[in-house]
Order: sequence, then structure tokens, then C-alpha cells
Amino acid sequence: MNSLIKEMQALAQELLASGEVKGVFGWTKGSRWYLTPPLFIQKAEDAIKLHYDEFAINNLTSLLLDYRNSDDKIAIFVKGCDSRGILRLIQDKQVNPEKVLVIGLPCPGMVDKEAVKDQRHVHDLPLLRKCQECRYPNPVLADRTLGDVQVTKEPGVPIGITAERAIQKGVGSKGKERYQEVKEIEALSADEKYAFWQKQHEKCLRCYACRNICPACNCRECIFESDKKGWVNKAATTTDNAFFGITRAMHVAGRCVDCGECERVCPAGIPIMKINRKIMQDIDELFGTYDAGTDLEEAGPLNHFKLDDPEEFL
Amino acid sequence: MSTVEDKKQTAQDWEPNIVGFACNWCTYAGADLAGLSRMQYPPNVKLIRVPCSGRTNPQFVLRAFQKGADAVLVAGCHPGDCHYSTGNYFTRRRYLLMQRLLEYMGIDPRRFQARWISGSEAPKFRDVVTQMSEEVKALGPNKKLREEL
Amino acid sequence: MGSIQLSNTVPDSDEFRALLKKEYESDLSLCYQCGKCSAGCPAAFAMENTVRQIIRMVQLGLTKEALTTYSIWVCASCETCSTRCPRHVEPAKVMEALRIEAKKAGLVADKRADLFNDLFLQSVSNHGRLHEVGLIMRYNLLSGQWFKDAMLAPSMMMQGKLKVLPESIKNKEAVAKIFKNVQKKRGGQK
Amino acid sequence: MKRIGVFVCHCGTNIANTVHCDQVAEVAKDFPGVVYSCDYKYMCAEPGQQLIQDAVREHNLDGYVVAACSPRMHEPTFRKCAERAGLNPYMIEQVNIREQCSWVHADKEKGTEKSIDLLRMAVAKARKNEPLSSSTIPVTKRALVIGAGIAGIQTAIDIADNGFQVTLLDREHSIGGRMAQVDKTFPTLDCSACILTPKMVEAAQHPNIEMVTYAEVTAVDGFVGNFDVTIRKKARYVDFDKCTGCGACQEKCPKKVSSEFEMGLGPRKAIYVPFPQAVPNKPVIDAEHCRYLLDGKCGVCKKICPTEAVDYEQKDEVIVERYGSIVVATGFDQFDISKYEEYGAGRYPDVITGLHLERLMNASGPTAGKIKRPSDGKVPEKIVFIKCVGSRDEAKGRPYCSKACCMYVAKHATLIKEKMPQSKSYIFYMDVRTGGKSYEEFYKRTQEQYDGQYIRGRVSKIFQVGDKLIVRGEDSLIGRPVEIEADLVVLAAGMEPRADAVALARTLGISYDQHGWYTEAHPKLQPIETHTAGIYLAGVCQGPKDIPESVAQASAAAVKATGLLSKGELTSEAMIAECNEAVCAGCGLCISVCPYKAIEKKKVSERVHGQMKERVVAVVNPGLCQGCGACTVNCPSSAMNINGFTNEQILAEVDALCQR
Amino acid sequence: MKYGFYPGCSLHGTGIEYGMSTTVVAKKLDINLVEIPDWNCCGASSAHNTDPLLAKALPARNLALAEQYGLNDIAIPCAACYQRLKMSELAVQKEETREEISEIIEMNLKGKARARSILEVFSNDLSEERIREEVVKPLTGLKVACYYGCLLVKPPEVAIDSTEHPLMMDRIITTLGGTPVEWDYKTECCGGALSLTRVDAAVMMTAKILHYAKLAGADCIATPCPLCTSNLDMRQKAAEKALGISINLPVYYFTELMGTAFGIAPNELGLDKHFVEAKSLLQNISAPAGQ
Repeated sequence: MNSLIKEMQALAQELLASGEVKGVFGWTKGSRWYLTPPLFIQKAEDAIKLHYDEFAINNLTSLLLDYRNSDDKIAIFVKGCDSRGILRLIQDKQVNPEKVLVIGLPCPGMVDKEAVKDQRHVHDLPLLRKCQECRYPNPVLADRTLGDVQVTKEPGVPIGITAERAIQKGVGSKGKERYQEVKEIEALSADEKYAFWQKQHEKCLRCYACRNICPACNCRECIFESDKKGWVNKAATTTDNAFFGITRAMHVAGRCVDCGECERVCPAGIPIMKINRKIMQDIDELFGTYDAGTDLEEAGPLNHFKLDDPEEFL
Repeated sequence: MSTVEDKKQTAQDWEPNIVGFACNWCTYAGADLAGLSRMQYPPNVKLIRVPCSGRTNPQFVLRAFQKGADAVLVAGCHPGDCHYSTGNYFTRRRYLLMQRLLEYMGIDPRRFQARWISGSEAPKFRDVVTQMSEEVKALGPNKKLREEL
Repeated sequence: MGSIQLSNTVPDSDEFRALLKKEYESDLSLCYQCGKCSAGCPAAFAMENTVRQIIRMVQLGLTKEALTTYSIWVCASCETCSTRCPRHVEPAKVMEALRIEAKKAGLVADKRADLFNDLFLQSVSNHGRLHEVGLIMRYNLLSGQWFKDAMLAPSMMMQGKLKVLPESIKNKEAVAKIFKNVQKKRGGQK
Repeated sequence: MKRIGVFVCHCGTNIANTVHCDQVAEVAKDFPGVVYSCDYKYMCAEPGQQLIQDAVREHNLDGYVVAACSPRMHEPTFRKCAERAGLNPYMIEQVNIREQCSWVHADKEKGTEKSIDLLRMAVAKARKNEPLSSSTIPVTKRALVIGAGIAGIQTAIDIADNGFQVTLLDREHSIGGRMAQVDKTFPTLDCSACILTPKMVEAAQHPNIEMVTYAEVTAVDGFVGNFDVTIRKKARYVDFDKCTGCGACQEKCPKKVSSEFEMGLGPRKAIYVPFPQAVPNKPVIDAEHCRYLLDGKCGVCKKICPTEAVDYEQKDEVIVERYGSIVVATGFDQFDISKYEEYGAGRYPDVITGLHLERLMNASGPTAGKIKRPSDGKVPEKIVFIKCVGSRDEAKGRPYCSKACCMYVAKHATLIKEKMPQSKSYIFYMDVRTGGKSYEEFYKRTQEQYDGQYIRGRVSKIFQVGDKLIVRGEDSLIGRPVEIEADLVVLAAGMEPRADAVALARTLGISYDQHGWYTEAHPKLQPIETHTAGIYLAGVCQGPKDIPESVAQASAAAVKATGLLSKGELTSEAMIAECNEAVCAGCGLCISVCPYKAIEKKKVSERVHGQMKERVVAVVNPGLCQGCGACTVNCPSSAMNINGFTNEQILAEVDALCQR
Repeated sequence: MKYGFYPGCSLHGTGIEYGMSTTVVAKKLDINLVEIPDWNCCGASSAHNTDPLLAKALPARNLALAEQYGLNDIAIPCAACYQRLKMSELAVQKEETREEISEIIEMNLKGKARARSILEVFSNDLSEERIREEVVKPLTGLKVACYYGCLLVKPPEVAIDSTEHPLMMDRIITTLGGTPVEWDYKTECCGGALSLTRVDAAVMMTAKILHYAKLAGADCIATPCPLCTSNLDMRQKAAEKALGISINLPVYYFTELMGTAFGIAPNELGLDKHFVEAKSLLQNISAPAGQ
């Protein structure tokens, strides 16, 4: 793992020194053993701060949105799930491929910080659920790759120097059961379902963390920001939260890249992925399996149609 | 005018309020034809005229439930007959997902219907409206997703 | 027989046509008197009023006349008329309905046909199966045609087609109960 | 705050019967924004409109709502009324309290209550109306006529006479359509070819008409004024410039095929001209039967052709042409009589249809005008006609009346008596419908002078016994079954939409009814237009009719088509999409769903932190956009909006409807 | 292949030869006909002329019995019984009528039993080769008027073949070596229901059929229904009198013709039980064939 970090630092240092890029997005070692927060460096000598381990969970791609107007070229380190975010931004024309240098990394599988018992001493942590269910551990696109990871558009098993440890920890082991939670909710009665979601929407603070982290939520001006649009007022009432939750799900329908960041960053702990996964499951069933952010050319399920789509409204 | 208001609220003759989005070229024309043929159906469904069923944003449906509609109908031309040629193909895909999402959120499927009703299918318009009114009247007022006044 | 007072006969018979529509699934308002039913009816030659005319009677409200006509009893219920009717009026069901309603109202024109049906059903409700010889004997006796088809009897006897003894099924009561239940459902009248 | 007026119409008693119009107008006074409200007997009539205009001036209204019949009917009327009152026509709303309220709810209380809700909705929307104006679109001064039967030919000639270029297109390789197959026409007994061929020649020689035969429309893009039509010209394998139409190839061609034009009663060759007066009068090679094209043998026609016009290498040619308006005149197919098993149709050779008889009677037909039985060629004595075959028959899925059969059967009976005095015609009918000029007199003459025996009743079955056909029916006038021993039975087969009528409708984007007849914009007031601007209908494709009506409709369609072309430019829709460039992120999701490809990308530059930065946004082409609204829903940030149906307006309508 | 067998009252009486020939032909074709224990009469025309509910209830008991014994496919020789059972089966498919009828017959009805005519079973469930294998004495030269009667093909919802121009029996006769004649009276009614109550009408209707068969040049008539045979065969003399011409057309059950072609002895098929002498015609066809 250390050799990989050394390679990352060397590459960043060389890119910045040569001026090829004006900035690099990566991670750095945090104040606790289990923290590896995002890092943005612009000077070659800061490259030494770069770090990468099983706590570097953050998906850095939406940070690129701040640079959509700048002409500087930026480099960014991406894991498998992050890389799908890059493809999402390119497909949505929010990031110019020439203005970003994507560096693909092998993914060791990220662990669940919630399970930390002893803040001081390192101890083993379980693999995040989204990593157990991960089907795209390797980057789907990258200009450079480190740690002999390979770029592939197909779902598969982890490749690269961290692959063996990742497989041993169980990355992608539950790939088949990603719709398990959805099925559990679908099995509930109508009232039980409503009660469950009512409780979730009550907790929502409308802090929009989920929207800010999401690579698919890349509007210049969000309808929930400006009440001039009149869709919904900004008070965090349960009904308006429900409107926000369902509308956002429909906005990212067929575009969500299944990176699970919205659920992770939500301060109120709302299981947002259970909604997105429901739509993904329905898209698979209705229009054929489709994984967003894996194929640059393919049009999203809601942006094209087939004459013999399922018919339920006759 | 308060007489009209009070009468409505009395429990046993409660009447559902159903918001309908009707595409101007087919369903709205079908509704007009139902009128021309003097068909009779319950007065609970009120149509909002939209250029195409593809113009009906799922956010309008959520807004209707939020503001107290007891059921919502989205109706347009049969796929292939759309005046704008491809409008209702997108409607079909979008509302296949929205219909399942609403059910997943706990809304009774009978409270949300998307149907294809062409300009000449006046009897079908009457039947859809009558069936929805009766079913929703049996279900009672919709509390879900509704804003507290 | 004087002109038909349609302003009376038609409204008075609305109820009967409603019964035909609900009970016997035949809506006479569909019939535009095209005549395809009577044209194809194999027994039309033996009918004073063809199927179309009988339907016209019911349309105009001459219900009693339709019920008491002899022609409905010549119908062999072969369904040709219903098969070919361009408007799905089901004339075969109308003829059947008229026979049943005539029986209920005691207006049967062809007593023999009625007698035959009753004897047939008696034999079935008694033995669970039809005793052909018993039926023919009793029918000839009660209808006063003692020697009808008598000359056919000897050769049929030789061919072993006349089973003198009735053949009863084991669970006769079950069949008898079916008859009782139907009558109970029909409010007990015969 | 906009000053809104409310005008509730009684529509005579149509609304007032089941809605308290006064009460509705009264309640409307309290709606926010309403400064004036009244009700009147006939809003759409002159005094009603005058009342509106006075109220607009008197109360200084910014806009108004009319609660009356369907906006599909009178929205244009009330818009023009607003314009005369000095208002922008798009500042008004019309709400339907007739077809969708008073006519469908008998309970007056509930009807009034619903009208109030609907009116509240319309006012809420009206308050958010903005003045709109439409832009102009250039019009290509060229028309396309699809189908070259009598309707198509007449349309093309009239358009051409009005000085416009027109393309007359037909799938068959000669123009003429169904009428070319007919022997004589009623009620004048003119020879059909004699009155049709001059028109065909006129169309062929008219400088403004470009005849494209043996070709099919495969795709239609664009919209009114600018239709881009893709036409596939099927390969003829004969070079028309070289060919002189001498006919040598047709004699020598060894391959005999049953001729569709002769309804299968006579042969034609693989290289053929369907009928002598065909226009263009040059042969075509039928690829499915020509021995050379199928398996490389023969090649006789190429060898003996004096001008080497035969060219086996010819391929289909696909061209795209731009047209301002399109007239559809695709005609009809004859009902497939084999569905009548009870008549043995399709099994007995001597049970034929009206068109078969036309060919038998036609001098240039397979039997050179002598009526012979297809089975044994004998001259029939007793001929039975059966009407309403494939018409007025729900069981066969054809409930409608085909309108022309009663007359052509009478014509057949007359002509047969004329040709064969010793013959006798029996006609089974349910009704005789003679609705045209001097039609009834023609029918009377058939009975009076031509000994046509009319029997009221529908035939139930036809039996073939030996060479005789036993026809069993009932004479419902005396109420007795009847039988006729006939030599020939002619079924008056009705009209049916073309087998591919629905496919063409979908290519053109026009609507059709449950049988496949094309739907006119309004059954009574707009029988020629369709709901799709710029596309008009002529002839039987819109519904069964006879030749005079088809020709009349053809000339009408020509006027509609040229009316459009003469304008030079069209005012586009006013209620179209508009992109709020400040909010648009240039993601292009709207472009992927636009049916008319009316959205393009453009660069805008804006000052960001002191520097001029360029970015991409979407922009709507007002000429192409038809205002369907698909883009507004696919745009997550609601940058795209439709004028006249904005998000804000529809939200206001939803809120108003749910306000309880 | 196993089928429930519903003979019907006439096969135990006037239609005895139909029963005999069907069972022996079925055995030859390895079709196992298991008689439905304790079956009851289907009510024929008298039931549906008295009460529509009775007309559905009586046959329904047989359907229930068949379901109990797992005989879901019921082969029915008699056309009248077939139509009655089929009508009852269709009614039992619908939810609400099934409950009503189950109450009446006080038995459980699952709606699984299927009423099928023996003619349809022979022509659909057996391949032509399978039947041809059994043919020992082909009916070469025998011109047969295949008469279907009305009950098997009308009304359309119970029809086993085309309502106006059925060909099932024609195909079987061709497989047996016979030549079916082209005629159109094959589905006209013979007046079966009237054969006892209105003999005059029945004779006239039967006479027409015999007349058209004669005109078509047939040597004999093949039928699938005991009611039609009792008219066409028993009343042929009266028909000749009514028409004033001699007809002399033997009337066979199509199973009798099959049996003959399979080489089964005439008396085993019941050919001696006909009114119009039936054995001689079949003998002299087999004679030229040299056996």
C-alpha cells in the first residue's frame, strides 16, 4: 500500500512541477487513525501530504464542479465508483475531458467508520455495505493508472496490487444482493411503507449535503434553492422534504452512478440509496439492465425509448 | 357561498377530489366527445389541459398530492398516435418508474393512474373516470404526502 | 285484427325486453330486421312466424302473441341464427327465452312439446339417466298418439336399441337434489 | 396584481340547464385578481364578444377568463376578441364547463360546484399569463399529393392550376387508382376510363405537376411549411427515357402472372402495363416474378427491346424532398369477402365482388366486355346481387355503411340487363340508400325499365350444387324464406382502409379511427384538415364516399394546401418552449427528448470574477418548436419552460383545484 | 393417452352402435377411454328449454366427477352431450357462475375439466400417420358425404372447427382411403330435437340433407351424432316418401367407417343395427381390394 502512496506523491509532484496541471484532488491522513479526508494541492511540494488507504471513502468528483468555469487543468485520483462520477459529469457536459486528468487507483475496499470503538488504537473495521455490493471496483475511465489497475467498462472483480486484500475482505461478494433492501421494503404493506418513509422525511434538515456530493446533481441553480421557481418552499416540513426526496430521486433516475455517497454524507442518516436502488431495479426490470456512468455513448433510459417498451397503461 | 362548502365536508357524502392531466390532442378531445355524446360520469375528476402527456412533470403529481388531491390521473394518446410523434413514449417510461416509486413510498396504487385514452375513446374516458371516482370514494380521503394546513 | 296501439304496447313490454336483455343476454334494440336469421333457419318452412317476425313482435310489444305462437316450438335450437346474426342479437336465446317464459306463464301453444320436456326431465330426475323406452311409451300414451312410430319398434328391438328396464345411476339423489335446488333458486314455481 | 375579468356563458341552455351560471359568476367575484365578473347567454356570439370588449375597456382589464365550451372549439374566437379589445391574445383563458361539466353531470349542485372549481383553476392560471407573440417560418412553395386516384389527380391539377409546384406520388406504377378499374360510373353511365383518362393525361402533361409513380413515402420529418419527405422510388428495370412504350417486350415475355388490376380474372406478364390507358404508358418489370431477376434465366425482353430500355441493374432510389403541405389521397381497399364463409366467398369461383364484375363488363377487361362465369366461362342467366357485404356488420368488424354500394349494384343490374336482355337480376337489400343527386331516379329506372327484382332481406347461406349456386334468404316483407338458383352471385363488397393505412398515418403523424380511416380535424366543420397542421385529406382515405364527393373534397384539399403555400411564410406557434439561459447548465438532456430537433446549443459569454468566460447553453428554434413540453420535464433545473403552459401556471392550476 | 369417457344416454340405447364402434376403434388407437363413474344425463334440449341454470347444472355434475377422478380431458361421442357439457364448462370458467353452480350441484368445481368431442380428439390428438397405420382395408372408391350436424360447430364459442365449412371428418375419411364429397349441407340442422315432438318438420329437414347428399353424388353419409343418425337413418323411408325420390344412402357413424377400415368385423361395430342396410356397401368396396 505504501509503494502506491509513494507513486501517487511522485506523480502529483511531477504533474504540478511541470505545470501540466494547476491542482490535484486526492486524500490526506486525517487527525484520527480512521480518517483520510479530501485534499486539494496546487504546489508541487505539498504532494508529500497525499495519502491513500481503506478510509479514503470520499468521492471527489463533484468537487470538480467548482472548476467548471476555470481554464486550469486539474488532476484527480479516482477509485472505481469515483470514476463513474467523472463519466457522469462528462456525459452531462459539466466537465470538459481536456480540462481534467483522471488517475485511476486500485480499490482496497473502504471500511465503515461508524463501527469505530476505540478512537485511539487501530482495530479492524468491517467493509462498508456499498463496497460488499460493489460491481465496479476498477475505474471505468482514466488517463493514467497506478498500482497496475486496469480500466474496464464491464462489472468485475478487483484488479491491481490491492486486489487480493480487497477480495479477501469481501469486496463485491454481495454484488447479487444489491436490491435486497429494496425487496424488504417492497414487501411491507402500503401503510408500513408510508410510515417508514414518513419517519425518514421527518429527519431531513434540507441541508442538501446529498445534493452537493452527488455527481448527477450538477445543475447550475437547483430548483430547491430558489423559491422564485415556486416548486416548494424552503421550510423543512415533512411534506416538503418528501417532495424534495422523491423529486431528487426522479431527477437522478437513470443517471445515478450507485456510488452511495448521498447516504453516507446525510447527517440525518436517511437511507437515500434505498430510493435510488429501487429506481435502478425498476429500470433493470422494465428497460433492461443499465449501469449509469459506465458507457459514454449509451443514452440514459429516460433519454430514449423503444417502441415495444412494456405497456401497462392501455 | 358557505352553503356549498359545508355540504361537502359532511362525512358520509364525502366526494373525492381527483386532479387529471389530459393531453390536449387525445384525452381532452375524448373527454369533449364524451360530452358531445352526453355520457354521464361522476364530477370528481377535473382536467388540467396540457399540450402533451409528456408535459406532465412528476413534480406536478407530487404537488397535487401535497395540496390535498385524493387521486391523480395522467392521460394521453396511445403510443404511436402522439400529435408530437414521440411525446408519450417518454411519458410511458417516466410514469412506469413514477408509478412504482409512488407505490414504494406507500401511496395506494389506485390513487395514481396513467392511462392512454384516444380522441375517439369517449366511453373509455367515462369508464376510467367513473372507476377512479368510485374506487377512491371507497378508499376515503388521502392523507399521505399531504401538507398539514 | 285492428291497428296495433304502439303507444301502449311498446311501453307495457319494456319490462319484458329488459328481462330478455338481463336474464337471457339478448338485446332486441340491436335488431335491424335484416332477416338473415330466418333466411338460414332450417325449420322456417314449418313456422307461421319466422324468427325475425317473432323478434319484431317482441320489439313492438306484442309479447302475448309472441309467447303463444306455435312457431317457437318448431325451433330445433340449432343456433344457426345466432351464429350468423350481424348484430349479435342472439335470436336462438330469444326463442329459448320465449319457450321458458311461455311455460312459466302457462301459455304453451304446443302442449306436446311441453309434455315431452317434462317427461324427459322426470325420467332424468328419477333415474339420473334418460330411460328412452319409458319416455317414448309414456309420451305416446299421454299425447294420445298410441301407435306413433310403432312400426319402427320391432326392428329397433331386434337391433337391441330398446332397453326395456331403466338404468339408474348409484347416486340418483344427487341428480334429484339438483332439480330441487334449481327450483328453490327459481322461487319454487314450476 | 393583474386585473382579471370573468365571463360565464350560458350557451343557451347547454350550460345553464345543469349549472347555476349566475352563482358561478357571483362566486368568481371573490377570486383573487378578479375585478369584474358576469354571465351572459351567448358569449361567443357578436353581442357576447361586444360585452367582453366593453368590459375590458371599462374595467381596464389585463386579461380575462371565459367559462364556456371546449377551448378546442372557441379559444381562437376569444383570442381574436381579446385582440380587438386591445389585449395580447395570450392573456386570456377559456375553461370547459360544457362538454366536461354541464353535459356530463345532471346534478345541478354538483355541476355548479365543479364549474366553480374549474373557474378558480382558470383564473389562477390567467393571473400568470404573459403576453406572447409568434414568429414567422418560411414556407416551401411546393405541395405533395400522396396517392394518385381520382382524388389525388384532381388535387394535383387544382394545385398546379393555382400556379404551385406539386408532386403527384403513387405506389402503383400507373396513376388512376380504383376508378381506373371501374367500367361505367353512376348515375350517368359514363365510361369510367373516358372521363378519367383525360384528367390523367392532363396531370401528366401539366408543367407544374411532377409525377412520381412506383414510389412510396418512407419517412416524413419537419413540420408545416417545411416537411422533409423521404421517398423510395422502386426500381422499374426499364429506362423511361429510352422506352417508347411499343409493347414488344410484353408480348414476348414468357412469364404469365395473375393481374392484380384485373382482380385475378386475367393474366399479365412479368414486364407489364396494368391497363391500356395507363399513364405513364411504359412497362415495369415485376421483380417478384421476373425469371431473370429471380434466377438469372430468360432476358427475352432485353434482347428484343428496340431501344435497349431494359436495365436489370436498376436499384431502388431514395430521395428527400422538402414540401410546404401534404395532401393524403390514398384511397381504399375492397373488403376481403373470404371472411364470409357462409357465402362460400373465396371457395366458389362464381361468387365474385363488385370490382370483379367491373372487370368482366369492361371492354378492355379479361373477357373483353362479355360477362362470363369465372368457373366455366358460360354466360350467366340468373344473377344474384347481395348488398352490405363487409358493411353494416358488427360481427365482421365493419359496422359502418360503405355509401356507394347501393348505387353501383343498381348500375350493375342496369348494365347487365342492357348487355344481356334475357338475363334476370335479383338484388337482396336491407335498405337502398340513394343520397346523391339524381340517384333515386337512377334506382327507380333500374326497377322500372331494367327489370331489377329487389328482395328485402339478408342472405344467410349459399350452397353450391353442381354448377348452380342455391342462394337462401328471407323476403322479410312477406316474412317467408326464399331460395334462388343462381348462375352468378355478386357480393357488394364494402370499402376498407388500405392494409398499411395505419403505418402511413404514423409516418405522417396524423390520427386515425379504430378501423384505420384517417381522422379529420372536426367531423362537421373541418372535414379536410387533420390535427397535424399542413397535412390535408382527400377522397376515401378519410371515409367511404363516392366519386363526386371525392372530387369535391380533392378540390377543397387543393384550396387548403395552396392557401398555406400562398402565404409565403407562416406565423409559428406562440406557445413554445423558452430556455432561461441564466439557469441552463448546457447539459443537453432537453435535446435528447425533443421530437422536432428544435433545440440547439450556443455559446454565451459572461463575466466571471472579472474575466469573460464562455459557456454553452440550450436555445429553442421558434420555427421548429411545436410546444409539446417534453424538454421542460427532462430539464431538472426547470430552465426550460413552455409559454402558455409554464410550470408556474400549471402549479397554480393544481393549487386552485386542490383548494378545498 | 388417457381420457375421461362420457357416453351419454343414447349410446346405451338408440345409438348403441356408436358406443360399440367408438370403444373398439379407440382401443385400436391406444386411446384409453375411462368411463366417468356414475355419470348423469346432460339434460339435452329439454333442460335448456326449461331453465338455463338447470341446463348448466346437470352437465356440471359430470365435470365435477371427472375432476375428482383426475380425468380433466373428457371425450364425448354424442354431439348433443358435447354441446351441453361445453356450455356448462364455459359457464364454470367464470368466477361468479362457478360458485352458483357449485352450490346447486353441492360439489366442488375447479373449472379444470375440458369437454371435447371424440371427433376433435381423433383429429387433433392423433397424427394422420397414426390413423393410417391402423388402416387394413382402405375405403378406396367410397364417396362419403361428411355430415357434421349443427351441435359440434354452433354457436361459435363451442365450435370444434369452422362453423360453415368444417373439414375434420373429411380429413379422417381421406386418411382412411375414402373420398369425401364437396357439399354444403354439412352443418345444416337435421331437426334432432324435433324427432319425437314434430316428426313432420324433422322429416322435411332430414329429407333436404339426404337430397343434397344424393345430389353431391355420395354413396353414404358419415355423422358424429346419434340424434342425427336416428333421423337420417330411421326416417330415411319417410323422407323418400316426402321427396318422392329414392335415396338409399346408408348412414354410418364415422367411427364405424374407421372400424371397417381398421378391419374390425361388421357386427362388432354394430353395422347390423341400421335401418338402411349398411353392411353390403362396405363389403363390396373391400371385395375389389382383393382380400
